[in-house]
Amino acid sequence: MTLDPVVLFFLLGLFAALARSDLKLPPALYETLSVFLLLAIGLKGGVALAKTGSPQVLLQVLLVILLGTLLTLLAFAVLRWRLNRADAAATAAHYGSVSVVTFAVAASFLARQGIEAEPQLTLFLAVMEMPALVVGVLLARLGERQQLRWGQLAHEVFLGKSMVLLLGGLVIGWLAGPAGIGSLSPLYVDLFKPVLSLFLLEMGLLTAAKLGGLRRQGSFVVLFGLLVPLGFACIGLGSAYAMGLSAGGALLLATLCASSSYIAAPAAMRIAVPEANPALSLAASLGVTFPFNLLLGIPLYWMLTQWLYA
Amino acid sequence: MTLDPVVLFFLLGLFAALARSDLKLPPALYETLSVFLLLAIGLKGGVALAKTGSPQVLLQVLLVILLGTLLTLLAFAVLRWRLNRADAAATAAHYGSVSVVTFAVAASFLARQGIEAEPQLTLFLAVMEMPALVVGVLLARLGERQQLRWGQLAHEVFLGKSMVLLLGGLVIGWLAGPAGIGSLSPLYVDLFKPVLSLFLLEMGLLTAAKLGGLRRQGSFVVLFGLLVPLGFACIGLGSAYAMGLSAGGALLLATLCASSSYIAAPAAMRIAVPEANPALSLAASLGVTFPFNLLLGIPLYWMLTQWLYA
Amino acid sequence: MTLDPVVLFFLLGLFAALARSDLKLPPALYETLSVFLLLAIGLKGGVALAKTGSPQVLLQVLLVILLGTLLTLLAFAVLRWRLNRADAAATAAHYGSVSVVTFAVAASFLARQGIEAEPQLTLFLAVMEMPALVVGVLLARLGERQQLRWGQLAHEVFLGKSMVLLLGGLVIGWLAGPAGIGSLSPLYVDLFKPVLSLFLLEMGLLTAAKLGGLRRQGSFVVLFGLLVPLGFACIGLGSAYAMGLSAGGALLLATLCASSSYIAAPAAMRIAVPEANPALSLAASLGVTFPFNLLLGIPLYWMLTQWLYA
Amino acid sequence: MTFHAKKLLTIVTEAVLEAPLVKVLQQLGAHGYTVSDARGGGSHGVQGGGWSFEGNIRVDVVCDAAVAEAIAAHCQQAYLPHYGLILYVSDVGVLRADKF
Amino acid sequence: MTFHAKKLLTIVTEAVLEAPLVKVLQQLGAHGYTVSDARGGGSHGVQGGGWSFEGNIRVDVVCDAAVAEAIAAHCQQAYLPHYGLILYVSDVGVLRADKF
Amino acid sequence: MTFHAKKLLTIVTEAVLEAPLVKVLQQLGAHGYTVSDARGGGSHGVQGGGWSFEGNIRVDVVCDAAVAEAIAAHCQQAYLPHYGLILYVSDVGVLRADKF
Ligand SMILES: Nc1ncnc2c1ncn2[C@@H]1O[C@H](COP(=O)(O)O)[C@@H](O)[C@H]1O
Ligand SMILES: Nc1ncnc2c1ncn2[C@@H]1O[C@H](COP(=O)(O)O)[C@@H](O)[C@H]1O
Ligand SMILES: Nc1ncnc2c1ncn2[C@@H]1O[C@H](COP(=O)(O)O)[C@@H](O)[C@H]1O
Ligand code: NA
Ligand code: NA
Ligand code: NA
Repeated sequence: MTLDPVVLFFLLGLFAALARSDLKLPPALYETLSVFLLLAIGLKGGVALAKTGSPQVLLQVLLVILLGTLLTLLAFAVLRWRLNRADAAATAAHYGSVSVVTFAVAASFLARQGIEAEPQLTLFLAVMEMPALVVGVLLARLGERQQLRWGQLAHEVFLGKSMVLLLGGLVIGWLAGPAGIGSLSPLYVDLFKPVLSLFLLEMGLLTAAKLGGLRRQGSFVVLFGLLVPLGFACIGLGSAYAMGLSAGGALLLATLCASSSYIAAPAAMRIAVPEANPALSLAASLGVTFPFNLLLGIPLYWMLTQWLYA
Repeated sequence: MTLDPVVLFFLLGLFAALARSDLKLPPALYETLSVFLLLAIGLKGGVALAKTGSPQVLLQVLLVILLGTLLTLLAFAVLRWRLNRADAAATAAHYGSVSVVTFAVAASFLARQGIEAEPQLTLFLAVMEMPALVVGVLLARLGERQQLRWGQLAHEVFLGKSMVLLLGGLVIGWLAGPAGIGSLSPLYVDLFKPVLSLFLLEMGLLTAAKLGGLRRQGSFVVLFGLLVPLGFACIGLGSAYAMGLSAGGALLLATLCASSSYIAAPAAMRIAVPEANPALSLAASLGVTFPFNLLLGIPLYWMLTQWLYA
Repeated sequence: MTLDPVVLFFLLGLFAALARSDLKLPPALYETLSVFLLLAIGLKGGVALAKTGSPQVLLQVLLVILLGTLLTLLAFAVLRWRLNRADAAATAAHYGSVSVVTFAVAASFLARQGIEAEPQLTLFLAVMEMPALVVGVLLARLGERQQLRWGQLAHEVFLGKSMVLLLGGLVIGWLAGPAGIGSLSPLYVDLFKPVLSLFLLEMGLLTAAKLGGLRRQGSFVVLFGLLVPLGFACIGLGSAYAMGLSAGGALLLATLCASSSYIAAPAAMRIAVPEANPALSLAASLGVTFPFNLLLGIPLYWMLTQWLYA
Repeated sequence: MTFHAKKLLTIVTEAVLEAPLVKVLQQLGAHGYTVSDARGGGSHGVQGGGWSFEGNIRVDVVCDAAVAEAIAAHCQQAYLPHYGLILYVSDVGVLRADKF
Repeated sequence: MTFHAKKLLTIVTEAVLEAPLVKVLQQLGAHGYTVSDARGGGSHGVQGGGWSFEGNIRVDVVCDAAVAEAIAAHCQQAYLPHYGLILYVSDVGVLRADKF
Repeated sequence: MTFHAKKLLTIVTEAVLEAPLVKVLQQLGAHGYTVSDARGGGSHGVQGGGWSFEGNIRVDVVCDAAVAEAIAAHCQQAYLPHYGLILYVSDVGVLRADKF
């Protein structure tokens, strides 16, 4: 199967920045696109939930939160092998959390092949962003006398921008239902994929900027950034299978597990674990794992899914 | 009838800001959206006018300008009861003027029910923005020796951004007609409502910021912000009936009268009546009247309209 | 034939700025729109090339590069009559290069009449931007001892923002083909013309700002800005005819020759030929030639094309 | 390399004042000015800059002491009573004294 | 026109610190502050500002020498070890001494 | 809390010069720099900043007197003849003298 054209936009951005072109997108555009993506994903999930939601979803949500927590601990254990506590904790938080754009690309991958996924995956996306950040901070502070500012942390986690937009979109989509959302679909549905293409152009530019930092971080970080998503995807696949999700839902959950945060986690860790080196986690998450998932990971996880669900 | 989903976006913004989420839209997006809304409303009105405009419209425009002037004087009379001259004059200018977004939500309210309104309502929207500002400044300066800078005031009023975009859109729509505008409709028509949803998200954030200021202003301001739109809506309804407008047109004129400016008026008053407290007028206009109209006012005015036109 | 409505948006912007309205679009919007236009033009050309491209195109590209070089030399010769070397060289670079928006308006002009053009015109647009900049710098430095920073110049020329986006779009369109691009068309195809209308509104504002500078530059600049595009359009027409392009292709090549750069060239010349007066070239290019091409030039070149191809 | 002594006058105030302030600066003898967008807080509360007309601007003017005093006097009389505004002056050395 | 002697404290640091820093400034006795967006480079590498959380901010505070010292001491202890930050103080003259 | 005496060099110039200027600063011995966007007016007319390449930038460098002189000399020779540019120097006190 040929590459999804949205991935070509990512490569264009990557090329432009590596070749030191003066191409730059205005920061306001980046922020606008991410507000749009979050709302659109949320709305879509909400409409679908209104149609097919079942109480069983709540149990699944709890399982997924548990999954995010376990992945963070696992990542931390691996990272402690080579990194100090703060760096390992902050990086683990990135990998326990998720990347919205990677999720969107996987969803577009499914859509191209006409494969459906359960609507609650959007909910999983929303709830998997947060537990990792809490666990990361706990891991960094474990055994320290310094008291944690729990209130602030909880606030950041539950009321972070992406959480509010995703859950807000979900609720609006759920309340308004397919009929109510109809008149909004020229923007939130029809333009979803082309807007994603613009977003990926920007992601290419940003990824390239982090590739430079990779050299300074050494090969452990690169290996970690390549192997951990593979392992996490398998865990995600297994969990999806055990939870009884469809193949499409399994691919999305595997992608969520394999993906790593590059917005919410860096911002939260910079404040909560200042002694961690932000360049290190971001080089791994944005410089290695993000492009890997986009270019190779998603098709690979799909092959694994098909094999498992055959 | 269920809430229009665009109103849900307003509530989401309101919630996010009140819960102190870090959700923020870039200022450039806000400006872009407002340019878009003004142009789109203007174009739609212009195309409609080209089809059905009659010379009688000119007379109606004059009546509407008179109406705006009277409402400003009325608001001033009420406000002088408790406020000093400058504050009363500046606030009256806000309430004699209009809110484009409130108008857009009322138009979307009609569209959901398949009810038509006269195209000249767009023209009314454009011309009702300005007289109130002139009257407000006059009221503030009445009896003062200080000479008015008429030239500057007239310039601001006739060449203000929203005036230029609304009237410019009208003229373009009128010149190009339905055929010419056809190729522009994927943006200005199809995306109108979803873009309005984004705009209302931002308005929710901004409204919440003004709610804080309300406490300092006291209950008079709150009462004023709730009761005056009701009264003004009735005046607007009556005028619409007397002018022979349809029920749809009457709802829009009532909404125009009931709505208050929160962009053009604050900016103009800050320069022309600097001794007025800008926080006061904005708390009333944006913190009380805007959400009231959006959530309760428009459906209420529609009930009144139906009763009057039954 | 009536004016294309997108041109009315240009006139609206012009009017607003000349009347000193406070209408301003955020800079981030301007940058976003130009990224969009470049990508959309590139994608469209790439898809078309994938369908109908022929090896002969490569030869045509070489001819067009030659054409751009010759036009720059010609412009320089004319300008040296009155201007010093640096100013003449910098201005010649503007006129040897091209304007993407003028090209887009000409394409929209053809589309309105249902006339097709060869897909390689997009390629010509991309490759005509650069040679003029190199030639301009050479002309300015001719006979000087100072060594040229070739590396930097080549870098700017080949990796400039508009080059990367146009060629990147071409390659993506070419790789993905009509099927792959289908899901992106709600943005890049359907919204092309309405987005162009917003862009032209901004161009009207910017053009008006340059008209002020015209008075200081004198009548030579105005005459140059009016007559040179006419002459260059004729050269372009002739070349198109000789190259065997269709009438639609001929109009586009004539427009490319007649158009002058107002973004890439000013930025490059400010760095490479700092002793040239940037206000002079920009007043001619943006203040005279751009509006002339938009309002009169394109229809005129089309009349000439029809006469030549009759 | 000699630096000539001049005054640097900095004004932080509401964005709506940009146009009138810039006009006045020139009338009072400033040969140039630099403006940038800012946000901040003070006795008039927080100016978040979320909206174009709600933000602050920062205006810097390099000039003679006399011009600085004239501008300060004008701001004090015309703007301080009604607008959020602060103003401060410091000593700087410039390259070409004739420019300022 | 008399200008009263005050200190101008300028801090350039990472944008993520805006909220905590502004809170601390008020606690340490500053009566106001001005923030603007910036980019830059230093010992922590280049801060390009391409992303909202990657840019720098510049914070200016006009205050008494004692307040300036308190803020500087707090920054040195709380932020300097882990964040990219510079801080400098200069002498300025202000219009109304009571405001600062 | 002792503040060490350094120079603060401020340059306001055209945005196109950002990249070359930043390169030169480092070559001439500056250990860091801060850039922010600005608009303004002077002998070269108004720089409105409506367009990315039309605005101004403001560059601040904290450094030793010698480095400030070297940068000023370079600007005077390389940029002042052809570009809109102003430059001024003032005295500041910094926290850690070794950083600058
Ligand atoms: N002490 C201060 N230091 C720095 N900036 C200040 C100070 N006080 C006020 N400002 C700025 O000046 C604006 C107006 O001040 P104010 O009139 O006190 O509200 C504020 O929004 C701040 O940006
Ligand atoms: N010498 C300097 N002059 C001006 N700004 C500086 C200097 N050094 C650092 N900065 C600014 O302070 C930020 C943090 O500095 P650093 O901790 O050295 O990375 C940088 O990103 C610059 O914006
Ligand atoms: N006296 C001044 N005070 C503050 N900024 C100035 C002054 N003169 C010029 N500038 C700034 O420096 C830029 C270039 O100055 P000029 O070369 O005089 O056009 C202007 O656009 C202003 O931003
Ligand atoms: Na993950
Ligand atoms: Na009203
Ligand atoms: Na040309």
